[in-house]
Amino acid sequence: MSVNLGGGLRLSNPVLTASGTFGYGIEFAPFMKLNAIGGILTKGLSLLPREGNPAPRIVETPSGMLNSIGLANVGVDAFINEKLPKLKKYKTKVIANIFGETISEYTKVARKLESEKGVHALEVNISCPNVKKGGIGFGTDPREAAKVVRAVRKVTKKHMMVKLSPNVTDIKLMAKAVERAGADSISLINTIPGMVVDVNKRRPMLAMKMGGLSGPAIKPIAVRMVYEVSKVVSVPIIGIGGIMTARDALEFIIAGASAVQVGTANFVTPDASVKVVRGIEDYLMEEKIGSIKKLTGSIID
Amino acid sequence: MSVNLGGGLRLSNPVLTASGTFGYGIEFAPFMKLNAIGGILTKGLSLLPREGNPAPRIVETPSGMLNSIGLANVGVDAFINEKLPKLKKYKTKVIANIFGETISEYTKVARKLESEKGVHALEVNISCPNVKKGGIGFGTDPREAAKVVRAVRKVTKKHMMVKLSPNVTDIKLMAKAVERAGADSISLINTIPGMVVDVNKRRPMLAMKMGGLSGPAIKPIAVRMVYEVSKVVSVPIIGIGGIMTARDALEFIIAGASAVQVGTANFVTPDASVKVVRGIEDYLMEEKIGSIKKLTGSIID
Amino acid sequence: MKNASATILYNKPLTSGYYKLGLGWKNKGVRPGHFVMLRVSGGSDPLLRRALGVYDVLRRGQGIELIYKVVGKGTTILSNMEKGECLDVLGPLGNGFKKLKTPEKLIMVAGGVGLAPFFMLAKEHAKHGAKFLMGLRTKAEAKILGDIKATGIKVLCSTDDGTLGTRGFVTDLLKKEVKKDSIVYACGPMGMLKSVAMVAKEAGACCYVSLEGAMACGIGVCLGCAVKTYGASHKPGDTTYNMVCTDGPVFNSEDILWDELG
Amino acid sequence: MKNASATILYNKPLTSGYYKLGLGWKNKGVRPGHFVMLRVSGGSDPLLRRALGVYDVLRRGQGIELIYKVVGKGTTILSNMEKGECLDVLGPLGNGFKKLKTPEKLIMVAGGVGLAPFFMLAKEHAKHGAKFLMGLRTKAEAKILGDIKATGIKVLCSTDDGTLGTRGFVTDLLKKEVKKDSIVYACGPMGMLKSVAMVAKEAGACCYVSLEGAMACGIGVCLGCAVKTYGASHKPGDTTYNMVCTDGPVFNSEDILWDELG
Ligand SMILES: Cc1cc2nc3c(=O)[nH]c(=O)nc-3n(C[C@H](O)[C@H](O)[C@H](O)COP(=O)(O)OP(=O)(O)OC[C@H]3O[C@@H](n4cnc5c(N)ncnc54)[C@H](O)[C@@H]3O)c2cc1C
Ligand SMILES: Cc1cc2nc3c(=O)[nH]c(=O)nc-3n(C[C@H](O)[C@H](O)[C@H](O)COP(=O)(O)OP(=O)(O)OC[C@H]3O[C@@H](n4cnc5c(N)ncnc54)[C@H](O)[C@@H]3O)c2cc1C
Ligand SMILES: Cc1cc2nc3c(=O)[nH]c(=O)nc-3n(C[C@H](O)[C@H](O)[C@H](O)COP(=O)(O)O)c2cc1C
Ligand SMILES: Cc1cc2nc3c(=O)[nH]c(=O)nc-3n(C[C@H](O)[C@H](O)[C@H](O)COP(=O)(O)O)c2cc1C
Ligand code: FES
Ligand code: FES
Repeated sequence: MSVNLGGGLRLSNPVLTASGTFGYGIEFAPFMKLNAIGGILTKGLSLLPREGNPAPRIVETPSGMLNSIGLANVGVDAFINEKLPKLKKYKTKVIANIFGETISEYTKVARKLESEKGVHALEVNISCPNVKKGGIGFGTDPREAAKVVRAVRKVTKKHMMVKLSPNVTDIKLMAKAVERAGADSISLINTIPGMVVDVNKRRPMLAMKMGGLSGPAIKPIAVRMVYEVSKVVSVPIIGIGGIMTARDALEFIIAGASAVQVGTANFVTPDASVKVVRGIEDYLMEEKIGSIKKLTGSIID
Repeated sequence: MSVNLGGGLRLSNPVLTASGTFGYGIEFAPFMKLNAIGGILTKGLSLLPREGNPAPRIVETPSGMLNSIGLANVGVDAFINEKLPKLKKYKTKVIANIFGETISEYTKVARKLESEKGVHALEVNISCPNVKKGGIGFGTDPREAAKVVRAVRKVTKKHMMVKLSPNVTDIKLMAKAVERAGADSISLINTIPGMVVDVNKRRPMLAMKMGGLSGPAIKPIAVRMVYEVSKVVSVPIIGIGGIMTARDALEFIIAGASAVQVGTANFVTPDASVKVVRGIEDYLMEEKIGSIKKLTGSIID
Repeated sequence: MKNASATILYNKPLTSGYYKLGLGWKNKGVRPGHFVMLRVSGGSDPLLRRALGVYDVLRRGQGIELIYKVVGKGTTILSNMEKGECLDVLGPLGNGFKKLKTPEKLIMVAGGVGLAPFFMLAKEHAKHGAKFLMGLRTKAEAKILGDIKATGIKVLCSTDDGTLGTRGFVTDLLKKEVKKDSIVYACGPMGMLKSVAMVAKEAGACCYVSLEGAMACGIGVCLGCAVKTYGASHKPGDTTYNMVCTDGPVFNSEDILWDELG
Repeated sequence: MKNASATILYNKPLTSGYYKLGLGWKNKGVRPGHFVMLRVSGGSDPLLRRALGVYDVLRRGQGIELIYKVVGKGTTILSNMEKGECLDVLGPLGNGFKKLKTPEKLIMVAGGVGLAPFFMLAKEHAKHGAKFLMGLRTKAEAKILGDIKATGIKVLCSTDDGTLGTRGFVTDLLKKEVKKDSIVYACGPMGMLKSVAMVAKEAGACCYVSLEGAMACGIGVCLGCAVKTYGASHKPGDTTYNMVCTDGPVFNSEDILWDELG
């Protein structure tokens, strides 16, 4: 089940947990063996701590949820000092999800993490829709995205995963731009902007009005985007979006993903990611497929 | 409950049925009073009849479905000769959804419908994702969209509704472009491209690989887009996407829509549209709101 | 054709994942081969209705009986529903099997739950000497044949594992039974239907098949359940799409482009 | 803290949409104010778990009892579940109410289903002279008070329509009962909690409230259930967000920025 994503990142299996849905990892230790999954994506880290947005921050939608957490996080320093040490005793890979409001913030965060051995890779989030000033500009313009990626590339030798926003006319252009700019792998998708109205109060349900849609509702969109991107890039792709079960994960892998991230499912079933790992194992055995690599992109189209 | 959408189109109530989900209207007569709804959108009409795509054409997804019907339709002539006469005895408004692969096809279809009194308005579909050669180019580029709209504007005096695709980075740009080009109203959203993989066969579930996602899953995305568009255009907006109940419809109206279209729900409950009408009536009564107009865009934001 | 709420009269397991469902749902004019669409959830997961063939009409049109096999999400939910619960039923849908002029020539061929549309026909035509061929996986499943056997119709079985009747495919039985003037009615998995159509064709017999197809609406408006068929001329180039829900589910097997089917 | 499947021991209607649910779910260390999160569907509609306070611990930790009110999709599904069915239960979650040094000063204030966390406290502190104030809509709802009354604790009621106890708000009762050295524990609708906090503050009493908030995870990772609180300095500018699920649901009412709450 091991997967080599290149750029020095080898996972014991292709299942990761998505940023913002798994805390700093350690919170899930009571529910599952952290070593049973390929790796953990941290909550998005910024240079300074962020408090996040006013409440309500989440609302349920049909087969999904909206969130407008606002990238609340302890900040990169507190992560290194308080969170990371607790993860050291685990063998699972730790991938730091990073973001900034400016390119220099991105590179500063990346630099701070560069010397941390416990951090095995970076995931550059150019796509979070919740920050007014921040990410979204980078996430929807190929040239801006490339700038961020090139800048972070210069300061890190770690594996650099770049996470794309689905909120674009043509995801292929974004993928090609970040590949050229030096991404070792591409993860997609982040959440899709959405809104729910409280019909009784005639107000948006979320304090920030809009939030990002995640969960099974977005899975068909995410699978389609992974498929499209797999046709135009050669770096590995990590599929994200509505994965609840192994079969969901297999859809992404067959469509072209080398690994997957389990997100919202962690809220519904804290050990969802481990169940996905086991289900993929069973499938490979039943279908007599020797490795994940053989399954990746094996779609008959 | 009556709504004036301008350009000569007045509806007895704000509930329409979405194109492609209500056949040519008459099919629903056994299940509901066609006169109870504001109007009917026909299946998309093209210059020549179209057979549509190979099967499977549909697949269920979490709280949604994908379709790749491929704009199968009887063609505008057969519509006028065979379908339209049957609708004449109803008072409900008939809005012809039209599309073409070229601008001249759009205008030819529009011209043929111009002299038909039984057709009360046109909905110009610039957004269908299922036709390789066709719509998609118009639907994702503001300039191309404007060209189609201007061309159809020249040949029709009927109310011209323009239907937008959600598959763009910024829906506001599209909306402004078609408003400037002469749209009397703007309807949104059409389906979102998606894909489902058959994990056993390792093939796409749909013969055409991808299809358009509709149903409750897309509702938060659609409400958000209606809200965004309502802030930048002054023509009426018709909200579409995942409306199953009156409360769903009210979300769109409060967010900025003057009317709504019920789509996939017609498959699940053939008289869903009538139930939406009744539910909106009840709400207006309970909340002591005199007219739909007062509710449109009444969101406290 | 109507959509109406129906009360569950009973919902009992038969064997190997098969269930029999009785619904209080008034109807008239229901014929063999008709189907209904059930809404198994009030919410949006699953969103779409499920199609099930009508197995029998109860109490002179006061209700219907269905037989289903648990295969996925929708049928699992259905199998957990209990007497007294209600669900929406849309129907009767489809064209149904044609009335027969020579019922003594009828050979019904069913695979698994594909027996559903044949119980009413068996009741009607047992006395005329019609035959019923059934393909099962194993003997344990034979319990679903109880009603049909009770009509007195001649029943021949095949099982995959040979535990009952002939070992092998139901088409092997058909090969032996079919004659030039036979009328073959078949319902079951796509692969089986295709073989049945070939066997019938070779024998020069008439063959009608009841197809399945992914459906959203059941009433001919979504255009989702398309099946490719030959046009009137029956020439290779002259093809069109028919809708399983309204043009079918019963088709003359000669009209189907079998190679285009999933 | 664990996630485990629990068997429904009973699920019985009490009155006016209130239900009592017994679950076979082993636990230890559950305290008043703790809550659990239930998965009411195997599918994705509804997707998220529902939070319910623990009402009682059954059979020395072999099970738990909950009280809930049917208000929407999730609780409707729950109310249709039957004895013997299973569902996933995550818990025990939250901080719970503090152990009391002066239980005789305790005044519990509950609005509707907000009584859930108080039954265990009532059992413990009835003998110490603690009081229980309850706001209901109408007399019919008083059936949910049965267990608590049976503890022998002093119960005072208000109803919106005056059919039982005082007519008006439960805060009117509190105004009469509260003293400077009272310890007020409150649970109920946001508006009520806010009033309770004000009344307690005016009287100079200590007040702890159990908050509700939209939750996805229940374990402090989604950061969805944020509530704005004062920092250590308690100065206007020094504010932060706390998570209802892990920092709460019980908060010192002085720590809450009440005006920022929905
Ligand atoms: C005209 C017609 C008559 C039928 N009669 C019967 C019957 O009498 N008894 C019976 O047990 N089954 C019958 N079926 C098949 C039955 O509809 C499916 O088994 C059922 O829809 C499966 O639903 P699920 O949610 O359990 O499975 P899932 O696999 O979870 O369903 C996923 C989706 O695929 C569709 N689907 C799955 N299997 C089929 C299938 N075989 N045909 C069409 N759509 C499918 C479902 O409707 C749903 O939209 C009939 C199908 C058709 C079209
Ligand atoms: C810590 C805590 C303890 C609770 N204890 C109890 C209890 O003991 N008994 C009881 O009846 N109720 C309790 N509630 C409220 C209960 O969680 C909601 O009534 C329930 O989630 C409603 O779900 P629904 O699907 O029926 O309603 P819907 O309105 O359909 O729910 C839609 C969404 O909003 C959320 N939601 C709705 N109402 C509330 C609410 N009041 N608080 C938080 N989220 C809400 C749901 O969880 C869901 O995600 C508690 C809530 C919290 C946070
Ligand atoms: C509550 C919440 C918080 C999130 N925070 C982040 C984040 O900090 N950084 C990031 O890149 N993505 C974040 N995401 C997006 C997820 O990592 C993931 O891309 C998305 O939720 C889709 O996957 P899912 O459908 O499996 O949840 C967040 C998602 C949720 C639901
Ligand atoms: C089966 C199907 C066929 C459709 N055909 C058309 C079409 O011909 N023209 C068009 O403009 N939109 C078409 N649509 C899109 C719908 O009109 C509508 O925009 C979309 O389904 C979203 O609404 P809903 O979620 O309520 O279904 C079709 C949708 C479905 C599901
Ligand atoms: S199921 Fe909709 S056309 Fe047949
Ligand atoms: S519910 Fe997720 S942090 Fe509280």
